[in-house]
Amino acid sequence: MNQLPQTLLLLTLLGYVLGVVASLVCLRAEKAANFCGFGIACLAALTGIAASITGLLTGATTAHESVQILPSLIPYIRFSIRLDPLSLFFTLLVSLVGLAIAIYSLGYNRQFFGRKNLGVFGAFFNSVLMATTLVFLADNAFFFLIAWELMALSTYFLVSFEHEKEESRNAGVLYFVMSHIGTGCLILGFLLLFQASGGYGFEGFHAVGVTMAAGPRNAAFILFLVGFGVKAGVIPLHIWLPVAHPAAPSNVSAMMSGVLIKTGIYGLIRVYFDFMGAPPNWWGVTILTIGTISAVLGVLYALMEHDLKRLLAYHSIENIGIILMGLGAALMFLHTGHPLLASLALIAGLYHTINHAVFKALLFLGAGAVVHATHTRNMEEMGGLVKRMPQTAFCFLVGAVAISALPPLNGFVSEWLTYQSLLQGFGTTSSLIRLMFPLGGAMLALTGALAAACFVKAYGITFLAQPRSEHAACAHEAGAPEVAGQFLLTAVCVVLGLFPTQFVRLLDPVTSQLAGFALSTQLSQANGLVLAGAKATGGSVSTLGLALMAVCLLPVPLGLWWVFARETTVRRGPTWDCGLQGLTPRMEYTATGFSKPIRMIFKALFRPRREVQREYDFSPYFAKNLRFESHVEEVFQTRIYRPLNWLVWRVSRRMRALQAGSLQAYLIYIFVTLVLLLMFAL
Amino acid sequence: MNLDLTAIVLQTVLLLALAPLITGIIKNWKARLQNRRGPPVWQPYLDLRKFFGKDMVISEHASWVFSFSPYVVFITALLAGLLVPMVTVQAPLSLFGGVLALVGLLALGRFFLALGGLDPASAFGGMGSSREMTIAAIAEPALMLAVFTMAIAAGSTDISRIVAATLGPDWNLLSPMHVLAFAALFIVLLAETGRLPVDNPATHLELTMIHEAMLLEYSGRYLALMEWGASIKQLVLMTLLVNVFFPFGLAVAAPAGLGFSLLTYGAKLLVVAGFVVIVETTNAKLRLFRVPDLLSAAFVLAGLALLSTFLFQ
Amino acid sequence: MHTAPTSEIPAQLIALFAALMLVAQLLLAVQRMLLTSIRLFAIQSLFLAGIAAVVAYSHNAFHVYVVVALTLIGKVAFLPWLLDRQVRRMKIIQEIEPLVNFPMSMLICGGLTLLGYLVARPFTSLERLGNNTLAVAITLVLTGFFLMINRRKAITQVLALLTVENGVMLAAVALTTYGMPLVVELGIFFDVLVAVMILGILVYRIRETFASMDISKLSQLKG
Amino acid sequence: MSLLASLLFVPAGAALGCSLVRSRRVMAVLGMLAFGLTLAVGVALLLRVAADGAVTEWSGFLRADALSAWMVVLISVVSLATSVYAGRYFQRDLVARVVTEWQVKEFFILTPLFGCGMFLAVLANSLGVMWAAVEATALSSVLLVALYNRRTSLEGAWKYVILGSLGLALALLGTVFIYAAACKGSSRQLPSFDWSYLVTIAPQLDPRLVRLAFVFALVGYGTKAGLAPMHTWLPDAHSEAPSPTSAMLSGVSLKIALYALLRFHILTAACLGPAFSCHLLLGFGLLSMFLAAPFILVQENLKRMLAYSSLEHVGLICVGIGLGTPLTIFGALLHMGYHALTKPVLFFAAGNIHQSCHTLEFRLIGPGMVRLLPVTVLCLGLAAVAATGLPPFGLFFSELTVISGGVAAGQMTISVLVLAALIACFCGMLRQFTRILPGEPKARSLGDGRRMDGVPAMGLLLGGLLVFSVWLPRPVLDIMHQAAGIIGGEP
Repeated sequence: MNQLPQTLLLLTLLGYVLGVVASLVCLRAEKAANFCGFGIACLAALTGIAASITGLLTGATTAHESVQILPSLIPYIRFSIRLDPLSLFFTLLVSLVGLAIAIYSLGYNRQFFGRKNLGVFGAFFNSVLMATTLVFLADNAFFFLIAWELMALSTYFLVSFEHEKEESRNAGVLYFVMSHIGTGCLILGFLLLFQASGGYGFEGFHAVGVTMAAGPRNAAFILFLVGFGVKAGVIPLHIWLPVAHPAAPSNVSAMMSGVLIKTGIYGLIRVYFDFMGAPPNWWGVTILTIGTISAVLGVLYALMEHDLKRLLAYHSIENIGIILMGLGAALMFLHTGHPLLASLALIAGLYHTINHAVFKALLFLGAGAVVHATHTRNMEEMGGLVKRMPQTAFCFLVGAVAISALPPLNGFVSEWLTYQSLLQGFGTTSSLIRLMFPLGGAMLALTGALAAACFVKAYGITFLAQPRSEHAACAHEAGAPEVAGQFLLTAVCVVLGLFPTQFVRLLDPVTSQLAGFALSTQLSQANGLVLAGAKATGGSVSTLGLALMAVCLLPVPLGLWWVFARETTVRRGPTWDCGLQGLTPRMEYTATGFSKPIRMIFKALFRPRREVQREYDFSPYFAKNLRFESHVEEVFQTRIYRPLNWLVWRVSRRMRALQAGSLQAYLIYIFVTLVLLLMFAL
Repeated sequence: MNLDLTAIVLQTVLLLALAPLITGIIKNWKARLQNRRGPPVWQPYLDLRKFFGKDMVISEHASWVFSFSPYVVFITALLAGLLVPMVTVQAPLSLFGGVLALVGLLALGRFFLALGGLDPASAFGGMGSSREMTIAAIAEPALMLAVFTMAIAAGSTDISRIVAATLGPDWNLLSPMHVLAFAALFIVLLAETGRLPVDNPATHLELTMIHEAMLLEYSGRYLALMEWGASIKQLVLMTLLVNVFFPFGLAVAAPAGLGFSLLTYGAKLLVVAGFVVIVETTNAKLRLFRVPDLLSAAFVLAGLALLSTFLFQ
Repeated sequence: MHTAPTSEIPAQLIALFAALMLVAQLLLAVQRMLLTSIRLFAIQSLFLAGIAAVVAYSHNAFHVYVVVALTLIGKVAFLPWLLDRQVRRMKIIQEIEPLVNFPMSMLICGGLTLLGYLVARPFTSLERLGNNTLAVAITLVLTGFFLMINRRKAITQVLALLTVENGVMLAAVALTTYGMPLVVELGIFFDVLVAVMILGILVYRIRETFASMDISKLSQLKG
Repeated sequence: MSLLASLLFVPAGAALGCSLVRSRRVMAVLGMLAFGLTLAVGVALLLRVAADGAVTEWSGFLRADALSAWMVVLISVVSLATSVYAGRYFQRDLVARVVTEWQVKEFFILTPLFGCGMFLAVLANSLGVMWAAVEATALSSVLLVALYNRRTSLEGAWKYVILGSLGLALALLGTVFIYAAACKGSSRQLPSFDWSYLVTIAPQLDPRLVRLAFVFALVGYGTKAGLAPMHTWLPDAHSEAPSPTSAMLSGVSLKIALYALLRFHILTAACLGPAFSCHLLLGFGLLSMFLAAPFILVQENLKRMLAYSSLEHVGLICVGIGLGTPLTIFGALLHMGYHALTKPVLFFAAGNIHQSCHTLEFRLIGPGMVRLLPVTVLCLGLAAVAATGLPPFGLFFSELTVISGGVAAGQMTISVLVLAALIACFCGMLRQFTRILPGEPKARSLGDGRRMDGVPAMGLLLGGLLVFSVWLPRPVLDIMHQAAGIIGGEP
């Protein structure tokens, strides 16, 4: 039918390939490499946006067409892409975020001049974009896995791009190992589907789950949950995430946190809603539970961080949890046969997916600028940056408000939709299960409030008050491209926040493909000004209206000012210092101190270890100097992964004894094998 | 549903006018219960007037965030107020958002309040913000759960609809759901409005104060806006409490019975204020790390309320 | 039509020689002196040649005579001479110190013989020449294997390897109509020859570099 | 001159020539020419076999069916790359005074003989001759392993030769049993020992004898092919041999032994039905894969680690054949090819590192190789990515083909095990390579980092790998399908 999206998409992929080639061609000339590699990436991403939007608007049919892009080589492989709404939606996501990041990188990479090889960087950046796009578009499990592994591989190289640092190397290894284990699960899952459908084509997989026996079906469910869960960073499979995201260069972190972990979400949606058929109840329950746990624990661990990028990484875990809550609810509705509510929940999940992509990328870009300016990731050594890097500070503030799910920005909208679907889910079943919905909602509220607390801390300690270190004191605003990239995402945040009804229209084909309902008309009231729940009476919200109303109310305080306080003056003075000789940065409230109440309240979870060393001459009340350390250990790290790792090493070292170097021993192995075979095999 | 401009204006005025009075009344009654004469009930108006007249001293470390916060706090409180039905069942802005939007708006205000506390680089501000955000965080689930209980019963998150549902024929005051949810919300109210036993609005002792600590660096009209915003928020929460659980007397149609509804509304507010006063005078302030116990009690109450909707039907 | 000539003289001769080969093998297993064991190997090969000769005679097949000749030249004369020379030239201490003491190794050899017979039992029907030759062959292979494990010195391992070879050749003669095609026989023969030479070279180099032939010293490559 | 014979005579002639001339450059060129020629012949042979079935010469003494043709091509490619690499390699060694002129000459004489032996092994029709040829390869490679004449290299060589020739003795016994089984049916005159004949009469053979024969052949050739637990010589020999030899050992020599085993497997399957031999192959293959993983993880020596990875790949090939469906066998053959293209590159790069750092111990090599030897590390990295089974390289396809073939055959558990082993090996390799390749090097420079050591050879192989990963010519596919048919027991 419509060739336009197709051709545009092929152009996009071609563009990424071109980017790889170009950056490799100008390997020696780093400026040229930077310009070519990321410039081309920008263009390709733009094409991708155009392609996906046109596709979603015009080709709003669930019938996908599949396009062969390479001749097939080996049985079962077909290098074909599909253009169905879900793929197009996620392509939109990757292109949008990719565009902003590419623009940002044009400036950000200047710090690498003379130090690193930007040609390689650009090549891998483009290949990640290409591989991710292919993951979203692949129409064949084999092809999907190829793209998936390519993505993991390029990401590995990007994570350990600054490989002089031990940290980056280890982070890369951890990431790749976890990702590969996940891939193993995916392969097995696809093999199960392959067993049922007899092929690797996605069109063959469609609703194949209903034909499968319960055992393999549930096995496939769990395998996919683990496989995609690792990539998405679901607790308890998340350990690579807070290690790998900070270690990478910030534009890469933005890429990973914004886009790459969404491939996991894409996979889950694709498999559970497209392939698996009507789900049993416990699937949805599992997903909802896991989502809730991830959300709450993610934000709690984030609160404990004073490494800015690690904090953001933990927030990614939290947001993935929120997305999963939407998906889980949708699955439960599909089970109880409420496709309409299922579509609502799905919309909530997808909406939050793109929201998180946008504001998390924005935050990481801001963090990148800050880290570059202050030469540290430790918030305790930042501060006062709002004066020194105002634009970055503004964008970061917008991102913070958005991620804390505060009106009128996009985070609030998607969480509002999630609340709506949860609340209306209460009526769908009469079993005790339905208590999960409001409880999940309560946990979501807790998450939101904690996130707000966390970002008050992050923003306040990083950008406000006095600079806490020399570097912070003499920090400078990032260059034009960086700021441009951030402002682009900021604008998207605002638009997604203020015009939800218009955006929901893009989701219509997706929901009608996966859950059988197109809701945008139901969801938009008062000709698009107001976003309503699935039921007309279910409640409604209008971020735009609230924003306008706030503007209308602005005259009240201003008027009061004009009436009463016209002739008052404003004086700049020192902060009240209890009569000391001025406040020094050391007297400011620290990030650790800020999160202490939470740490104390959730002591059982964090198990904080604190070491205090005092030195005093005469009285314990006048310490000469005092050293305070406080560590929080992740329970999964200490309880699961470390022992496992230890076990593997132990066993391997033991096994080396087999190859102890004695020829006699080797002869005995062969001898015993022979004798055993003679005795039993005959 | 079109927007009724007069209603918006009237309710705004009502909010602005009534909020300081409630604060004053509570102060006055507390004093009387403690055998002091106490300030007159209109004292807050005088304070506000005076604050507005004063020159401002702004910390040299503070940035634009510091000056921006008071407006946000004030306006979000007002907006939130426009989402709750005060004297009519139909809240003027109910189309623009239900109880979720209300909670969100209050959270937005709190967010900037806390930032404003951190901005001047004083340790008190940071401490205040930290505690404020912590308490809010643990109060949130209880609040939401209680609200959900009502919302589920009404099948809507729109407060006007909830009120209408409770106002409906099958309304009985003493259904366990109502009682439990009310108790939960009341505790949350104490926490959110910085009342004893969570926070002591009257103290300026560094180590105990929460809300005041954040305002320490504010002066002049900013302080006025902050105080006013705080009292509006308190009024809004009280209104939510009384009108959701005891909606009788609310005017269904705009002009008719406004007077009566106004009277009943005032009476209900006074009762709640009395409750608050009694609680404040009979309780000592809790240690910060005991507050979670209180709020988790609220959470449990709300959970029970939810369970009761599930059991008794 | 051809049937297993169990009652004929050649068959009995073959059985006898095979038994003697086995005896030689067992003697090798308990032999302390290096030079003696080399001679024992020569004797064993001699019996092998004898068997081949009997086969050749009873079937008057020409190419088996070639095999006989090769065995005589190679395994009876040349290889023992070679090893002998090497041993003398390198002045190896005569004492062989096995890993397992002699009673024990006797016991194990007995067990292996039993296993050999068990394995060979089903095939007695299709042996053309004499009973249990196959059993002896398999036993030779297994015990030779055990000898390799049991010896420490490089030379003795070579020797054990050669006895294994003998076992294989015995099987070849015993089981097949009369030996394998000539080209194969030649190939095998020259391979064995070259193998022993190369082993000799290696033994020499090892001797040079390690100043010893105790291969338990060859244990640096681990893991 | 006829195809098959030329395959034997060309390398032999090269060996002769090398023994006559004294200039090193001439010897290197001779080697390259010889194997270049054999590669051409091999391709011609492949085309012909793909077109019209098996080719026989010398009244059926030499016979090449699809399987042989495939092996011939692999041998030629690896040997060609080796001889391309060897010239400069030994030049550097001579400069470093690690080897003497005579040892280099020894290498250049023995390597063509090695190749010649392998050609004979795959071309010989008679099982006995095949055995003799395999033994010949073993013997010719022993001296190559011992070339450096260090204590350790002597040790490695000794273990190699003892275990190898012992194994081959057992294999010979197996061969004898097969022949005996053949004799039983026929009358007094000597029956033919040709595989092509045996496979026709296989159904009439005495099953018990064939069973016994396969057991001995499995243990015997399995030792040479490095199947666990008979693999113990493998890391020693591979790590101690000069890198070109390691490349040939790991790249093809293992597969030659495997090929010999396959011939027995086909006969056994034809006689007893596939179950018996397939199950044994499966068992040994899985054991090898699982044994390789921990050793890779805790390995301290680069080339030993590579050897263990070869163990893993051989295991995978065995599993693929043991699963016994056309698809899995096809995957296994494909895997043979890709592995033959990949592993030599790894060994060449390891050789460069060895010559630059004078050690193979990871902790002594230390991090930052990418700074010191960028070109080498680039090739090493690409080959490592391929060897760990990641796209876009072919081993990913072949591994996945084997696994999914297993599932299609209803062997879910096998596939799961294979996958687990592959993942484990991947993790080990990743960790080990991350130890040396990236990072900031210790304060030492290895002279000119931009040196192009061995790039022609590695480029040749990597180029081939990349090309054939995305595009397999029709004849090659045909050959592999035919070979799969042969192994699968189709007439």
